[in-house]
Amino acid sequence: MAQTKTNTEDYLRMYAQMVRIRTFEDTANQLYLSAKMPGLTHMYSGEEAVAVGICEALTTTDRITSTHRGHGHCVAKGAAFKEMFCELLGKEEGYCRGKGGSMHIADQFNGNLGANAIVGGSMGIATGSAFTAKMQGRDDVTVCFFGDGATAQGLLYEVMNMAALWKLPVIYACENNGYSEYTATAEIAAGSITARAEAFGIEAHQVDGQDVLAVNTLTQDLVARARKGEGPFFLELMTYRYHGHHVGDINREYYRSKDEERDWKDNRDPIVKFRGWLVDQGVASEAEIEAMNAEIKQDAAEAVEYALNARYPAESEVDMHVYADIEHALAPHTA
Amino acid sequence: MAQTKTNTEDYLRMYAQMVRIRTFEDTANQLYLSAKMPGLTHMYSGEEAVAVGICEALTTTDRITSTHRGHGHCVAKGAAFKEMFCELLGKEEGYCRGKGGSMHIADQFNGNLGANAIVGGSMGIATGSAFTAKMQGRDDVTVCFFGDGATAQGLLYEVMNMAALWKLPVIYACENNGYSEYTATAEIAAGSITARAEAFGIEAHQVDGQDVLAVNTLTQDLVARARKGEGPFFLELMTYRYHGHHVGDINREYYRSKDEERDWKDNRDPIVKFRGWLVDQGVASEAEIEAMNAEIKQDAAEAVEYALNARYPAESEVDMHVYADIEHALAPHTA
Amino acid sequence: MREITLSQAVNEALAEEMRRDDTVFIIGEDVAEAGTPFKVLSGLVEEFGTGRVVDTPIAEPGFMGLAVGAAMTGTRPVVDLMFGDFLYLIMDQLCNQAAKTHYMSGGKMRAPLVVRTNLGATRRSAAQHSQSLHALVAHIPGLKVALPSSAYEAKGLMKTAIRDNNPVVIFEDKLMYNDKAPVPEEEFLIPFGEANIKRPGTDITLIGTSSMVQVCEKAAEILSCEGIEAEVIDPRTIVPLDEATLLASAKKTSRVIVVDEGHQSYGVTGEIASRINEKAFYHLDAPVLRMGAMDVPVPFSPALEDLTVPTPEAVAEAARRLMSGEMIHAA
Amino acid sequence: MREITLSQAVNEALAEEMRRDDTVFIIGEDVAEAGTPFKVLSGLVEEFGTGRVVDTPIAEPGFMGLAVGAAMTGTRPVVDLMFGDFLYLIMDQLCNQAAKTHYMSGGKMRAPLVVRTNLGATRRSAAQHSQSLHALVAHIPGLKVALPSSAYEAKGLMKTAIRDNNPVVIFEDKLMYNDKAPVPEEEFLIPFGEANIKRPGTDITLIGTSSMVQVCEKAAEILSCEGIEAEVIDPRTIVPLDEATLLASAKKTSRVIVVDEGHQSYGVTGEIASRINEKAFYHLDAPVLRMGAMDVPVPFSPALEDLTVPTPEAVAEAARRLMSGEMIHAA
Ligand SMILES: Cc1ncc(C[n+]2csc(CCOP(=O)(O)OP(=O)(O)O)c2C)c(N)n1
Ligand SMILES: Cc1ncc(C[n+]2csc(CCOP(=O)(O)OP(=O)(O)O)c2C)c(N)n1
Ligand SMILES: [Mg+2]
Ligand SMILES: [Mg+2]
Repeated sequence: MAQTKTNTEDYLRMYAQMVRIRTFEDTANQLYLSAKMPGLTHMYSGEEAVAVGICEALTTTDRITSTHRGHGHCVAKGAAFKEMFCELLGKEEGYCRGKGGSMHIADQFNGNLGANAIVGGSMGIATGSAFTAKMQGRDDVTVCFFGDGATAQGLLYEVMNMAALWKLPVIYACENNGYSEYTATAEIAAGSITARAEAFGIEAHQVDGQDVLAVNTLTQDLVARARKGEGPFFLELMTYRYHGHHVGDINREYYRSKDEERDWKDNRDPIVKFRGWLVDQGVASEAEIEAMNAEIKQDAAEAVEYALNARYPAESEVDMHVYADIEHALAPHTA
Repeated sequence: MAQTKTNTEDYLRMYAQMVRIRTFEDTANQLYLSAKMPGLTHMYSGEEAVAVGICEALTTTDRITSTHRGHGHCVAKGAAFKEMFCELLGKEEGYCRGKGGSMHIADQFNGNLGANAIVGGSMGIATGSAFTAKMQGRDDVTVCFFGDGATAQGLLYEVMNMAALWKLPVIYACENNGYSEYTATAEIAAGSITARAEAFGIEAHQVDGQDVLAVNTLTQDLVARARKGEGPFFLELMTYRYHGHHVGDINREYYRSKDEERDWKDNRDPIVKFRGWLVDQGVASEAEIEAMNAEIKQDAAEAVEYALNARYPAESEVDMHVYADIEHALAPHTA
Repeated sequence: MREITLSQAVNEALAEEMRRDDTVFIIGEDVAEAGTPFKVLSGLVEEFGTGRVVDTPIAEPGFMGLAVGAAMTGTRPVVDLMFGDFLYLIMDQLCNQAAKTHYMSGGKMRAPLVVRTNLGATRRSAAQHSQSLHALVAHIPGLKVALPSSAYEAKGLMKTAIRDNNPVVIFEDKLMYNDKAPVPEEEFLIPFGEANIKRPGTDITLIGTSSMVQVCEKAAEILSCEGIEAEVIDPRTIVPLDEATLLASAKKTSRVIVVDEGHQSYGVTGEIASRINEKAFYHLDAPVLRMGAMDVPVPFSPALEDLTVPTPEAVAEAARRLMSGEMIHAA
Repeated sequence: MREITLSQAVNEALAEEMRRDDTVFIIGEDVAEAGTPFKVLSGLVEEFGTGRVVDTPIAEPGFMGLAVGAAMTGTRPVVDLMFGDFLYLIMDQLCNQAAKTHYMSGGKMRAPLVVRTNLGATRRSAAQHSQSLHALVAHIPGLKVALPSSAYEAKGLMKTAIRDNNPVVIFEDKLMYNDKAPVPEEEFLIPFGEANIKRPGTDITLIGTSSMVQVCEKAAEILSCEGIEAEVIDPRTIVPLDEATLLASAKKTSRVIVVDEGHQSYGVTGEIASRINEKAFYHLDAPVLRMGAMDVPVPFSPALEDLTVPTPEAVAEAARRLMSGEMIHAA
């Protein structure tokens, strides 16, 4: 495992954040399987070191954009379970008053500009967020999360070109989990993903996305440099999703083997790996870690219980928030 | 000047084709300046070696897609002056019955799938044309012409990815004339244009676009290889446009100097260069060349005269060709 | 007659046309082994191979553009656009290129291709996976637009679309993939521009498209119990539109409601209502009413989402108002 | 009052708002030194610098997306889209992202941006540079749509658009850039959703948008010589739409023609006509007539192009027919 300069508290928070993501996803999966959760959702389990390694290198005023597989980014950027579960269940107290759901969860307060159900859809938004920082002379940095599949979208090359020309403080973080839906990356991505960024003059790195310290150390460095105007940067994070593409994607053998899945889970799990390191280094004892895990589990259980009992938005909300400064879009005078 | 293996006849045809383009453009420019030509047009003068060097490496069944600056490609791929001038003037005998005009001129018979007024708009079309060839087991090749400015369109990267994955017989030909509209290429293109293609695993070459033999030799080689399934390829052709971006772009000094223009015209003109070579090599005498030039001029004058007097399409054509197999789209039964 | 699902009907249509004409191919994301997320195309790659059932990268503008070029050079692509909401991404290639190719070339080139995609809300898929955007393409000359309302239409319209020499956009209702309907074993095609009178009636005309045909039929059942006999008409294609059938019904019943799942404003209902108003005005006893989806992005919350789409009850209620002569708006 | 061109009016509006609010910036192709091909922005980069008048590569989806993100984080971008025909390229970022941000976030985020672009044919620019695509965006909830019809509106609506906290698309008529109109020296804004009665009249209502306002005014002059007093109304914004003013006029005159330069089918005229039919039905002596651009791609040939757009003569002729009670269609 790569070394970093952060201290015990940072290590423990990183660990806790990874466990919080895993726990959130396990709980959400249960909700879905027991038909308590409406719609569709995409699990982040297996990729925790990516979101946490990166977001722990950011401050609250730094911003991220997220994807359809967005719960991990949301937790890592500081969101609370309660508002998250409320959102997934379409409740009024959700981050988006239930209007967004899993695929549009956002947490403006912590700098999460939102998940996006259009693959690649937030690449422009992230670049624009970095543009604002530069225009207003602020030093905050924006991280744009997207998957390997999203590298096929032309939008990426359009905005990387502008980010490079204008030296914007944005980091493009490609979560390469080996698949886009039911198709292996090699079948949909020609050449080299990092070379594509480099061709636009953007410094690019490939990193083990299962090693939270490696991810964090590199990101800390790049964030610091981006704050000084040395951006943009590109990261390709090699990782793996444990579940299907979405919660209903159960029979996966036509596109990937059980052996492959087992190998990643048994030998490269980011939480298990980091936990081992923490104990080895004497940062925490097994008992302390178990206590953390239990506390997080408890938090999740309480939050989900709360969310299940929480109120749906009132029917009158249906035409609210269509337009800023217009309370009800369909009020007679504007209809 | 690069050497090639073609013979006298080929050399003379290449020369003639370059002169035909220059002559066509000079005539079209005059038409515009004398207010006889409706709309707007973009002159190809200065870039002749690109279109001719490439199209002379193609057969009639090979296809090209063209751009807003498309007269050169159209002539080089075999079009006749008469139908071209008729099209520019909106006349019934034009290649598109006057419905397309300068920005949409096409010549299906000779494999020109058409100019395009959307920058980058034909990149998908060219790739699809190559897809057809592969799917149908034919060995024809498609060349996609576009400018340096068009490399900013994400569509290019989307289709290059697919062309590379599927080994399609397409050659992406980037005419880098140093400007997109009124902006220098360096201001709108980060990194390296050829590296962008290479990042997708596509073999890329930069070539002097003022040297018709260099362009032709390289293209012949790539076309032969593409026919064998070794495509796709990418070419960056360094060239220059003599006129403004469009015919009305007269005052250009805020974006490029008169000195720069003079340098390209005086020292790198593709026709002058090739003419010198032809005479040096004894392929043709000055007198023979003058005779060719005069004949082409005469052709153009006759064609334009014809076109000026030709008929406009009948008013009843306005709703024809909206749909294949429906004669008049607005006939009562479909309206 | 045997009953099959809409999903099977589409699958059969594609298989039959691909057997008949080897220039037909399918292109899109996860269409081959996966057979799409909705599993509509299962089995096709086994029969036709990956050369004709082509998995693409996630690059909608790119593969749409590729399809245009392929169509212009002698093939018949069926572009699989996973969600109708992604139409926005292919608009340039579809509307600036495919739709205009034939016209701009003075009839010398053509782009015979099909975009098969979907529409429909109430699937808890939120604002970017629930839109019904058929009005956008219906506005663009050069495109044809088909809206199958059952497995039967899904098959017959798809086969016609593939044989058509123009770009056609066909929207399936994604909530209907598992709905069964009688579909003949023997080959059939449904011509474009022929509306279908789903249920004859004399008192009021309910024109419904796609998902809203069933809504209108259910409304008609409710109304029938109350002694109101509604005629339900499914235009099946909105470009071309079978005005004659719609006008004849309007003139017969004198009262019309147009129901469509696209947003109401600047959408499909306005066009159909206007044509009827224009051409059957003096036969109408009341204004043509329109019911589209609410003019709001589709909310995720089930508590809100269901409010945004016309229901049988709401249609029946509007019909009652029209019948009673009580017209809220018309002051 | 002094007269300035529409081009100058837009330039002034932008300059004033950029002075007032330093979060406003312009982004697009060749907007800085070149001041756009239409030269509308000349001089702005000299005053505000290249940090606020930002030249982009030719990447419409990219800079539109960038503008959405910039707007979400505290700035007010004015996106310069060189031709309205390029709207197809930015639809995803505009309609899936900008339009839905406020709603999907439950009101917590917003995207206050302006897309300034143009519309209008008869410039011999052929099918991909002549479209009037405002109906497409008018259909999408979350967007506002403004259609200035003179230099005065161009200035007042642009200033309102920039201050609005929502995404606004504003379409200038590209044939009107050099047309002069009286525009006050002192600051003014034109509120959205307030139609303008350009010419009062009693016999018939002509509703025109953008370029068609002048066409309606000219038609009204022709009609006036014949003793028909037409009321000409310019809605100025089609989202929001000032129904009250339109309905009041319809009820007064009992006859209405809606004229718009977008394609007629599934466009703007259908929506406006339908609303009037629905809400003023019993006051109408004849169906609301619609005149849009012909449902064909815009042809290059001058001999054909001019046939595709409504003219004052055609509007006057339609008005005469409506007045005489002779309604061709209404059988
Ligand atoms: C524009 C668009 N095209 C297609 C989809 C359907 N889709 C959702 S997720 C996905 C795969 C994304 O793959 P990747 O970017 O690698 O992310 P991952 O799911 O692996 O995290 C696809 C094709 C979509 N949501 N948006
Ligand atoms: C999508 C799109 N954006 C913008 C334009 C306006 N435009 C026409 S040509 C041009 C410059 C193109 O530059 P380049 O690709 O280098 O070609 P060149 O004109 O130099 O041959 C621009 C911006 C357009 N026609 N289409
Ligand atoms: Mg992936
Ligand atoms: Mg150029």
